[in-house]
Amino acid sequence: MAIDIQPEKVKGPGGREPGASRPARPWWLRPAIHTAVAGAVIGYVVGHWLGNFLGSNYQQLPLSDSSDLPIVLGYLLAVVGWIAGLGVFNDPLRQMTGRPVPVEEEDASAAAGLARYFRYSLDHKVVGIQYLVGMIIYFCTAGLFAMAIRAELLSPAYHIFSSSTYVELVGEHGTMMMMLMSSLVVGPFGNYLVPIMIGSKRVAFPRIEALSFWLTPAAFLILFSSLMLGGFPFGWTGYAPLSIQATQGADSYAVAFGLMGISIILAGFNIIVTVICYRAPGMRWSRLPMFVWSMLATSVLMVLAAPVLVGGMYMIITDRTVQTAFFADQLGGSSYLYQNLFWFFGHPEVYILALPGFGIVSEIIPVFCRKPLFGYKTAAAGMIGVTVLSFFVWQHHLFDSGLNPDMRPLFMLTTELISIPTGLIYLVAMGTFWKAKIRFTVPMLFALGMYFNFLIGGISGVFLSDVPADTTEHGSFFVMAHFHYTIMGGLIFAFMAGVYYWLPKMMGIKLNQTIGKIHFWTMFIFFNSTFLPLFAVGLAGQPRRVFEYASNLQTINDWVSISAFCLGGSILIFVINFVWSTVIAREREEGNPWQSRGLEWQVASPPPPGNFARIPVVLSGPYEYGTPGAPPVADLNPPAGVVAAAFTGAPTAAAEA
Amino acid sequence: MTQTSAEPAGLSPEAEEAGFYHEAALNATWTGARLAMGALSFGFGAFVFAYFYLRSLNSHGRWYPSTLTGPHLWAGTLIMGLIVVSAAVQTAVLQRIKAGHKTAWQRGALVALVLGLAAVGLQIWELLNLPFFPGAAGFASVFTGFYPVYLVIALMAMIWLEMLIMRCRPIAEISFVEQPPTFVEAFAVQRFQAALSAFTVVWNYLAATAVVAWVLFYLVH
Amino acid sequence: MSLPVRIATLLVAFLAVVGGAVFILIHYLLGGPPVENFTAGVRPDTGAQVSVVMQEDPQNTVSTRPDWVSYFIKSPTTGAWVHTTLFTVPAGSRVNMTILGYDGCTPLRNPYWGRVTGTIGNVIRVNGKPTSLINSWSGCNVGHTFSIPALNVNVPMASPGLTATLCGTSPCTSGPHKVVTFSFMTPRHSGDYIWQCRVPCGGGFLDGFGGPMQTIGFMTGSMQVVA
Amino acid sequence: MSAAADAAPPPAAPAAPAGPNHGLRIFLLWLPLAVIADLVIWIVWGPHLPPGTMSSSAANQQFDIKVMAVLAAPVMIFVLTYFGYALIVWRQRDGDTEDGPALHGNSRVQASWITITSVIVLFLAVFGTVELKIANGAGAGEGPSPIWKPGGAPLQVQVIGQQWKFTYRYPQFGGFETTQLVLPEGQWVAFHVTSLDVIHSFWAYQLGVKADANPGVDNVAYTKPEHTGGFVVRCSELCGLWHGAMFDYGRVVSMSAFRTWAASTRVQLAAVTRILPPYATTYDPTVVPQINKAMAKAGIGGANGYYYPPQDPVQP
Repeated sequence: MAIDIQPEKVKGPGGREPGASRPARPWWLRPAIHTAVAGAVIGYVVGHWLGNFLGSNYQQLPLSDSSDLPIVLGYLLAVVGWIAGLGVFNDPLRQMTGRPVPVEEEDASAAAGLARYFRYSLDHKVVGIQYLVGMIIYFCTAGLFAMAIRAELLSPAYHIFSSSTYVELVGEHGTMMMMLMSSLVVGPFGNYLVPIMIGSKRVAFPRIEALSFWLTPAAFLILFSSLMLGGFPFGWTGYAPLSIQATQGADSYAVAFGLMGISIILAGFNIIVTVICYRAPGMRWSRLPMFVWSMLATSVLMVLAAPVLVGGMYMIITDRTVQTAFFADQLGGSSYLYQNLFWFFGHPEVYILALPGFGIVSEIIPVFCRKPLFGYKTAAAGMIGVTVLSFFVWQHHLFDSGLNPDMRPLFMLTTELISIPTGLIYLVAMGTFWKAKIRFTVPMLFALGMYFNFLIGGISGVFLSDVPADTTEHGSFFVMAHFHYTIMGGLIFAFMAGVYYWLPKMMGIKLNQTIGKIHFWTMFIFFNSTFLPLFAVGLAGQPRRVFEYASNLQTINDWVSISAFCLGGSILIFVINFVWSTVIAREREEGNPWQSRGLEWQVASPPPPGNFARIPVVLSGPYEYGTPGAPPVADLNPPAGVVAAAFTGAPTAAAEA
Repeated sequence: MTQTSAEPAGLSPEAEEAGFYHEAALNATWTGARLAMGALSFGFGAFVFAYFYLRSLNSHGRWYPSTLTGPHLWAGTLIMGLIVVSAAVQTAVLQRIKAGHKTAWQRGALVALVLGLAAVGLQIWELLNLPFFPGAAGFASVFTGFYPVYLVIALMAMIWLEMLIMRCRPIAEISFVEQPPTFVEAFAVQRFQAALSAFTVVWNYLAATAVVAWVLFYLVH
Repeated sequence: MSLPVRIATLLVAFLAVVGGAVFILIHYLLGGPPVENFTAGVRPDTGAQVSVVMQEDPQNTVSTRPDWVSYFIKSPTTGAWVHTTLFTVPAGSRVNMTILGYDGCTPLRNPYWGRVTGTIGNVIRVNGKPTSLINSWSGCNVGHTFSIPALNVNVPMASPGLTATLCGTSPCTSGPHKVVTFSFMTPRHSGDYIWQCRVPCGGGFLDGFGGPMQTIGFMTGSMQVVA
Repeated sequence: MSAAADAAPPPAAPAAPAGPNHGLRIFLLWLPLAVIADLVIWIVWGPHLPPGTMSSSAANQQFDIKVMAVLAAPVMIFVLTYFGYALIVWRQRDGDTEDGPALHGNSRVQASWITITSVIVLFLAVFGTVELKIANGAGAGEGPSPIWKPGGAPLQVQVIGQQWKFTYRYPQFGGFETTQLVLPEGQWVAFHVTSLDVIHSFWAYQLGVKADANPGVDNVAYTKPEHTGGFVVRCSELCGLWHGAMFDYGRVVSMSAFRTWAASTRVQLAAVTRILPPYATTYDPTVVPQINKAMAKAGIGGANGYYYPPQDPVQP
């Protein structure tokens, strides 16, 4: 993607520290994506050999191509080689050997032009763009798998793909969407916008942030490579005896998902610390934009839930390679252990996917209603409530599994309780609409679409929380329709709202609004026309992930399939609009096209290096629309001494070690 | 940035910002260490959950069959002891560097590093010489699953300690006694100190984890 | 970058993406083993007979999975052994199956599948001896099953003895094996009838090994009935 | 910030003197729609909601779905009415670039919203629990020690999942195993669902029974078939390649027909029943004493034959 949106980086006046200067190397020796690829290839070969070598000394391993150790070690060392090739280890190695570490702003990776997007860049704005393009690519890839699934479901009898390919497609689609889309908003918008929204010139841990991005292509490619190993036949959930029984495609699944777990831990870690520690003077918790609240809540879920996923994936790998027996009941393990670990991550995961959507729409509606956000504290409380409750609902995925029947009323209660904080998000929206002056811009349309879709998704979720009703609905297309309404209808619509709203900010480029409206209406209509009938399909008894279904459901399945293709066409309209506007037309957008009070809109588009000329001092909340006499959101050029007064110790006072 | 600390009142905008982000970085180190411990707790929690879950299920009576030879108590105790002593030494010499004695910390930290690496090495040896097969029982699985993870995290902590030792070297001993004359030096010292206290917290946390794991895996199973 | 350069880059990227997608689609998603056609010259629904000969090997050295247990079908036209599990038969006719069982034994996870069903007379012949039930748990005598669930066909696949030295290269031409023959009638309407083995094939795995059992071309496939 | 705003006079209160009473209008729009929707759901749609009334648990699920639909419809219609009204009435008019009124919140509205949603949620939780209890677990798998169970002696039917077929054992009739699922009418049935390999899920759609088949687990679900007829059994947990083809058809017949069927099937399958392992709630297919003995005698070890690794102390 040809996106050079920033003027050439101005070198710092002081230049490089004398000790940190390095002789300029030819471009092909400088760490970038090509050295990463080379490192990955070398790593894979070494790991594969090592696996075979270790395996040959280990009597219990099947010594043949059905052995998993070479594959897993190959993948792991390929990842190490990949990030080593990117230069991730350079600074730590310098530190270990006592050599000076270059100041990150002046690092060679901050080079200008397109090349910086293919490097381990420490600039949060570069990482944001990398994430944005990456996420759109991942989303479209996984979306193509969905098209293939629906193509197969056109007929209950005739098969386009063989059933093994079909099961592979289902697994690839589900896993790719669930694991990679967890960073869909935190990655691009979180990394790019959160520092600007809180008035910071930088993030807390730029290396961790950049690493979190560079793990995503590795995870994506590893998951994709599963097709070469025969795929994996167990969907995105990877329930244990099946994932232990399956072939090496399952190794790709476990390594990729575990890797992505690490990536989202790192991404969330950086966001949390940045929000806590790097807020500008005057950016009190009560002035934090709703989007930042949602990023914070999402990041907490990421940092705390994903380690459990990494643990679960690790156990799958050890069960498959060194023959532990975590999930084998004959040897003292239990398949329920996996289900518990997976869903302890898996349910927070679905809120990792939902909360950013709440954040984006809550951020956008006050701008286009020209009113303050109704019940700011309520909205923040709603997000915190969802965050906390989401750790206590995981067993509702296991209502039929035979696990802990005595706990069912409890999990039924906690699951239903979560609709209270979710309802607050609707209260906030409805209050904001009251007597508003609603402007139907493209971002606003997508935000409205999100509210409409998530309403259906949320209410169908209440049906699923009731154990008797869930008995019929669980594992059927009803569930499938439900979570597509919350994730696709919620998150993806909100993401689109965010793209149309913030792309002018991030790239300084206008997206075509007419095509945007066509995109919205096609996507909204075909989304509903795809997934609404699936509730009926599910209630009529069609289980998920089947490739043969009752012949009397063919008409409705065909309807759904054709709608799904049209939905895919609508996404294609978006891609064309995106590529056309950013690569070909490149119509400049510099000001504040939405007349937003958000702090991010008070600086140039795209923001200059360092975001702000001076650390801004925040004077009021971001949603003070229609408030006569409201102070501007921030003083971008504060008088001397104001910033100094904002931190406890003047730089002379020694901080306690 | 060559202003001296003698002019705190009329800070230039650059110095103001440098000071602001310096303090933010110190806070970030503190916050990050706590957050990392939270994430690690959930990661270890997966294994603790597995431990208690499989133990309570005792599927096919094979959580810890009577015929299973447990891991070597001496090895586990030694590994745990090395880590705890390493953490204790490091914590003790932290007080020395706070009191201004850089070399005392350097020596103690080196000891802590060697002890920690010894624990890591011994742990690798133990895993390569287990008296049971990884899939022999639920206990055996959790044991062989948990310790490699712990091992990697402990190794990373030791790499961190080594970095701190290297970072400490160029700092003048006097800087730990009194405020250095320039911001650049003062910031370097304070960031080092912040990183050191963050490391201490994390390493003590890992030592506590080692004790808990030792109790679970060697004493009570 | 100038506009023509951007457009050219875009075109190259677009072609690369489309090319990659097409390659993956054709190479990984639409590929599959060949289909052996047993319908040539046979009119459906006449009660005519077709003969299908297959062998079941302990390995498949002609594939990328050399240690996977696998079926081969004897091509009706060339007589060569083909690495596939897909074949077509005419509707409403009698299929005479001959399966050469070269693979060693694995006890059925559910001994119920030692019972012969769905064949004509509910009987099979193992080396010529009529059999309708094999106790796979009493000795090493069964390797797999040949089952067509939709036709209720279930045939335990007899296996050479425990101590036999199994044939080592596929397709097997010599080595200890058992010959299982049986017949069944195909339905009168066309359709895709999957067939499978009811044991996750592969000893030494607690939950069985899902590889060959779940890969078309090895231990599962489909029988297309052509009306 | 919002503390001050909350204390301000509630601007969303009905009937600001100049403008129309938006709250009343929305209410009047909502009320008939909600009433009509609920009546349609309860009277017209309700009796046809899945999964039907073929068994006690199915009827119970249909009732639950009906009740929740009746509760959900007004909520949904309220939100949609409000949104529709807002988008039409409060849209920006041409040439109007003013901002809207600065409403930061309204503590009365917020408190009532939270109260109403809490009441609905708590009602649903209590309702679900009661329904779960009176329907004896509502047809969901309750694990090896069910806490909601019918009295008397239900018919025991074991459901064994294996890739990719369910088989059924009738322990009260000599423990024969068959691929046919036949149940008597008007008799409580206890399904003991287990698996021999991976996780399956036994879903008898019209009976409203769904229970996961876990290896090594006896998952019990209860239902009482109320009408004779056929029903579909599907696997509803992805279990590998032919998951989609893992279905069959069961029958509910009269008690006497069931007895006849059971007796004749028992005789017919006597030969195969003899070689089956004795009826148990779970099976370990890796323990086949004769085979393991035979393999050990032949010197086959490790990955080639043993189910358990040779170091394993419990290896027979």
